[in-house]
Amino acid sequence: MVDPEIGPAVSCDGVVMSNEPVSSGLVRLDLELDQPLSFQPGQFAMLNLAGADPLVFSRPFSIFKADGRRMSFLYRIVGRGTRAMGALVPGDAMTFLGPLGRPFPQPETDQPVVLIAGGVGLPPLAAWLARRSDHPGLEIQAFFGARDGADVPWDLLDDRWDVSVDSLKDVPDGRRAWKGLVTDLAATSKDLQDGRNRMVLACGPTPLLKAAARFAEARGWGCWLSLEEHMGCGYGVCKGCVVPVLDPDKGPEARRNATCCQEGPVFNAELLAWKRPHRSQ
Amino acid sequence: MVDPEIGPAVSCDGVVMSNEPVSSGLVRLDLELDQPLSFQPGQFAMLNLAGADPLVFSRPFSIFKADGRRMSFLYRIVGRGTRAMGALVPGDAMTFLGPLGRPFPQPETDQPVVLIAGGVGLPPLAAWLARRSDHPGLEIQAFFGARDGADVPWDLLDDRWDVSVDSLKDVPDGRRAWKGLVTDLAATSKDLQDGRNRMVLACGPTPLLKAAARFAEARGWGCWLSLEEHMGCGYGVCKGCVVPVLDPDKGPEARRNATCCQEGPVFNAELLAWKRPHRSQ
Amino acid sequence: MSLPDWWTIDPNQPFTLGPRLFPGRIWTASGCFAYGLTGHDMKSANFTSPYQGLGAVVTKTVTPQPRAGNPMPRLAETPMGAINSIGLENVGFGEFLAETLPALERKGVPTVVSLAATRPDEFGDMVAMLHETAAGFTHWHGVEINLSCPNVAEGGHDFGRDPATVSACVRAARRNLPDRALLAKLTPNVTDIAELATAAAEAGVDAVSAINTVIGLEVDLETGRPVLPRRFGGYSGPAIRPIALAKVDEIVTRAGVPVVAVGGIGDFRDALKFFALGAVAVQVGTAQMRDPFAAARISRNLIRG
Amino acid sequence: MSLPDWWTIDPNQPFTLGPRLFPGRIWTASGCFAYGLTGHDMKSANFTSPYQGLGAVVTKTVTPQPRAGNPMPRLAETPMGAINSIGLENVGFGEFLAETLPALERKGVPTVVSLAATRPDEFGDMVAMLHETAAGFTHWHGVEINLSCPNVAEGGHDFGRDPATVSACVRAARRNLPDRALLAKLTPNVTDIAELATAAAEAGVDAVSAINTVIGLEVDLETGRPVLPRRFGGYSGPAIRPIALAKVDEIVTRAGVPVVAVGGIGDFRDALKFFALGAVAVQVGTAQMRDPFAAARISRNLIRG
Ligand SMILES: Cc1cc2nc3c(=O)[nH]c(=O)nc-3n(C[C@H](O)[C@H](O)[C@H](O)COP(=O)(O)OP(=O)(O)OC[C@H]3O[C@@H](n4cnc5c(N)ncnc54)[C@H](O)[C@@H]3O)c2cc1C
Ligand SMILES: Cc1cc2nc3c(=O)[nH]c(=O)nc-3n(C[C@H](O)[C@H](O)[C@H](O)COP(=O)(O)OP(=O)(O)OC[C@H]3O[C@@H](n4cnc5c(N)ncnc54)[C@H](O)[C@@H]3O)c2cc1C
Ligand SMILES: Cc1cc2nc3c(=O)[nH]c(=O)nc-3n(C[C@H](O)[C@H](O)[C@H](O)COP(=O)(O)O)c2cc1C
Ligand SMILES: Cc1cc2nc3c(=O)[nH]c(=O)nc-3n(C[C@H](O)[C@H](O)[C@H](O)COP(=O)(O)O)c2cc1C
Ligand code: FES
Ligand code: FES
Repeated sequence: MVDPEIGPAVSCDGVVMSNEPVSSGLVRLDLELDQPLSFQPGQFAMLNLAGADPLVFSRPFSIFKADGRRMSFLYRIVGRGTRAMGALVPGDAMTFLGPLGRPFPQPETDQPVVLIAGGVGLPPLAAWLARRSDHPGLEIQAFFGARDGADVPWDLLDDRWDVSVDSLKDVPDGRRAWKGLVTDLAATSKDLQDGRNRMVLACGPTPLLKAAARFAEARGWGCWLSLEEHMGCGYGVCKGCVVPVLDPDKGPEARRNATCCQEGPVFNAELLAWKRPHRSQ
Repeated sequence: MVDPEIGPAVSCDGVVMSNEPVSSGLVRLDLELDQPLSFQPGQFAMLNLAGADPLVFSRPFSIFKADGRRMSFLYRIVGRGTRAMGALVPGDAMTFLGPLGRPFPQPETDQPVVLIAGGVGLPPLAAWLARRSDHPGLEIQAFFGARDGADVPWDLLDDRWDVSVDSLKDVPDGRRAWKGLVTDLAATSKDLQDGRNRMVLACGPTPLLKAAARFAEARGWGCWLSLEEHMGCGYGVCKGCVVPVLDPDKGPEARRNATCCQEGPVFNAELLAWKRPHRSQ
Repeated sequence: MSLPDWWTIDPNQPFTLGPRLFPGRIWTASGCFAYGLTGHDMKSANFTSPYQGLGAVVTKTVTPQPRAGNPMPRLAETPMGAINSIGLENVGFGEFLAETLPALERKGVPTVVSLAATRPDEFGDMVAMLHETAAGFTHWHGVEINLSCPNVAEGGHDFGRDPATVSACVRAARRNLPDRALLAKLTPNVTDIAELATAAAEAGVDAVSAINTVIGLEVDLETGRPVLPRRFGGYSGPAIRPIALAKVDEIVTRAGVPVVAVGGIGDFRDALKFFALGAVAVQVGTAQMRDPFAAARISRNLIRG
Repeated sequence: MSLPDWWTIDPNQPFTLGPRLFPGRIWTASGCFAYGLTGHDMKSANFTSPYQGLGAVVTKTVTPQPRAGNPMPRLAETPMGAINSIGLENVGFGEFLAETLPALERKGVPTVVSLAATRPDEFGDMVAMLHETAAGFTHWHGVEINLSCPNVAEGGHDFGRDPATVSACVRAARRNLPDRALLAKLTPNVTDIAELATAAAEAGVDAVSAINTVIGLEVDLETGRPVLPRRFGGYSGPAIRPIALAKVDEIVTRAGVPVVAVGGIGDFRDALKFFALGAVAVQVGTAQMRDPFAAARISRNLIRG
């Protein structure tokens, strides 16, 4: 796998073009930025309300799509900031800083890839998948987990995605969903039993990431995870988002703090010091 | 003159029914309260944004009209709070506390009355005038001052109002405006030269109030003024809105603090200790 | 709107503070609800009155002599706070004792009398007169001595910052107040508020109230001058809540005296944060100015139902 | 967007602070713009870079040894402020001197180095090494000694609260810093900040920076526990601006030492309020975290014409 080139982040303004639910739990926000921007799947942007009283901290959101000046996000309303975002209407202004962070790697060979996304972990992996459509030879299995059928943005998922749900409620006619954890769906998938060495890319809540890492490790597969850490700045200046990682240069037991916003949010699962928690000084 | 009965103030919620400009500088806000309320002209309400982060202090606005649960205000956008109000759309929620304060008095005899309103001083006097329409014997002269022709809410003023403007700009066809201060318009009005003893009621910026008081005093007429003081609570608990008034019971030189929100906003001009400023302790 | 699992208290259950049983844990703060009488003119479809569910009204601070207070403007608003410089305008202890407190008793308002003075013996004298005159009152529950008003010119600035002064004032008041709760209201404008709380505890308070306003200043952009004629004022409201939480935590963990918490409480969630740290009751200040039913609403919302 | 009449300064006009000429009066604050290098990856259509119009970047505070900082979470947001408990995570003075400062010099970033230590002699030693190693640097303008970090466990809490300590640290640094500006960053968490400023002035600083964060606490409603593992953190952002204005005013009027103001500055209006009180320069902290161009924007908006 190779790390894609990442360019500078841009600070600019955006105007809300649309801000509509795509499922019971997900809202799609389309911004028109004041300049065209490209991104690498896995990168995120810091968004904020424009005007006299913005949120003290901007909020990180994975970039779902970009097309010229149009940039799209999928988000879930969870707290004060996303609640305020939910009230935005077309024409409202926002501030944007991005693209930020290191993206998911791109395979250089034809090593097959497994995508595991949970809830709002969908956008970066959907973006990754969309980017591979010009690369038809690559074998990709994509798994998406949601709360129930209503929580799944069916229209945004092409048929390459296998869907799992915590509860089988509200699955629309003509759609298929498996009941259980998305990592269990992947683990039981027949397509992954052929013994080939695969690459796992995952994004979602921490329990999902840990399960995905175990899933990959059990098979000896490489694994990249996009972490969700609380962020202050999103561009590496505050040290508010650190993740303890191994520091192999300094020895097998050595740990250091990596900034999730700059060295991540996508980390090689092998480097994460999850198992033995890092002690602060 | 008699003081009208004033009842208790009510704390309730309101929903914005409309919030539209009625002139270049004035916006009319119509709220539907969750209960019907009546008021006396000159009384005001404390309004605030509903939701998680209201303004720390509610803002005082004179009541312009009330009809069942519908209550109307006219306001000018001047700062943070009124700017936020300007962004409200039908369906938005507000909080309401009112009616508050002492209203303009009502004449008991047929003593003629002069109304002098400037800018956002219009609502209480327009309300007062509307309330007198069932009292046709009373002679009322009404003067309204605005910045220019565009600033005048022509459609809200019946033809009893004489209009003055600082600049003759933008006076619509078929409308009449006099260039100069509204108090000078009153002073030069032929209708007021008949030597009868009149009563002056005024509302507007402080310079207008002072001029109105001088105008009345020069003629030996009684005068009631609605003062605009910055307010914290609007219901008499914070002492943030005090106005020094004479305290004749305690002697000719005695002063005391009156709360503008509770003993006012309408004061008898004779009681105001404007000339010799009150010394704080 | 749901209450967290750890919350098990009924805020309307009477609780003991020193020698008194208070009818509840949600109070209004001094200076933000006048003398506690004005609320009777206020109506709401949701409450019988602003007093519904109130544990106590802490009166506006009363001084030995009447005070006219500071010049206007007395208030400045910031995006999440207020800065006031009222200057302790009040009717004076004489009129308060003769008229206000009896009226509160008649209306059945649970009352804590806030007192300020410049010398310990003045506190002692006022408390003695209260004790004498209001001995039979059933709704008068306590005295809060205000050791912390940053707005008063005559030395008030530094008055309550010295543990020895706190101690002397508390002792003087406690001596004459055998059967009502005695609270000391502490200033946050010190290096170590726990030290003041400890001094107050040792001198015999039943609880400390924390915090009074934080010294703040606002500038008028047009003129480049402070908005308030006295330059500084007392900063209150949501913006100071994290500071109040920190100060309350310091007192609870280091001074071991019951704390009545005040500072930026506007809704039941805010109140819960202070209870979580161990406050025994809370006071609602700036939010009560905005909404006469703020404390009543908090009280109701804290009842498990 | 219009500037008030009393504003006559050009923020991009060089000005003197002690032995140095600074290129401008709008700086970034320590800890909110890392070491001042990250900004080079940021673009905007309106600015050549985040450094446009900046008078100085104050680096993240550097300590004698590297520090891993505090456990996560390190940040809590309140409606108008932030509470941080980063715990002075930094690369350590050795790496800073060998790599970071030379990189800043190469990039031409006007730099003030923020230093923290637990003993006066450590300040003296670090400053001496800076003086030796970076003597020829043209963009290194000064040192800010951080006497006020409320997040550090080992006694840091009380460190800068004592005028004698302030004095000793300033003296130790000043002795070894003949030709760069020396600033002392003061804690607001004291009864009398002007006393600290006076001590710093007498010990030889060229200016004081005020204020560092205010001690604050936020509670997690679900658990009833403080959000930050260390309970307390440093409160910053718009909510503390009235407090910073008050503290700056106290220093300006009572201590007579130049003040570099910091606390809740997010736009040019906020900056003007501090200049109105007499600040010689301002620093942008929390707002710079939200927007890498915040300080550059303020600088531009303060230019007349
Ligand atoms: C790299 C990255 C990409 C993300 N992409 C998406 C996405 O595409 N769609 C989406 O819905 N969400 C995404 N999130 C999570 C999103 O940032 C949070 O849901 C959001 O910040 C919550 O803000 P709030 O004010 O509504 O919540 P509150 O809980 O009120 O926020 C309070 C504070 O906590 C922080 N915070 C709260 N929850 C999270 C969280 N899960 N992760 C990080 N910080 C949090 C907020 O930023 C804020 O500082 C992403 C997070 C990261 C780090
Ligand atoms: C009894 C009374 C009746 C009023 N009736 C009306 C009315 O009908 N229509 C109308 O447009 N305005 C009226 N006003 C003025 C109105 O209250 C202010 O314009 C409004 O508070 C400004 O708020 P802001 O946040 O936009 O301004 P800001 O200047 O940002 O407000 C900051 C603070 O100053 C106070 N303040 C600012 N200007 C005034 C002012 N002129 N009077 C009192 N307080 C002020 C605000 O309440 C707030 O506390 C009335 C004022 C009073 C006292
Ligand atoms: C307008 C106003 C007047 C106040 N007057 C007093 C007072 O007289 N005595 C006192 O002890 N505290 C007084 N306070 C302080 C409050 O009681 C309270 O301690 C402080 O405002 C913090 O709480 P809050 O954020 O809920 O307002 C006053 C506060 C305000 C805003
Ligand atoms: C995340 C964060 C980290 C900080 N780190 C430091 C630091 O290392 N050294 C220091 O002197 N101040 C530090 N500060 C304090 C700021 O420099 C500044 O004094 C304070 O935040 C008030 O300014 P503001 O409101 O503009 O942020 C930090 C502040 C924040 C928010
Ligand atoms: S969020 Fe500030 S360093 Fe990562
Ligand atoms: S505004 Fe509070 S007493 Fe009048």
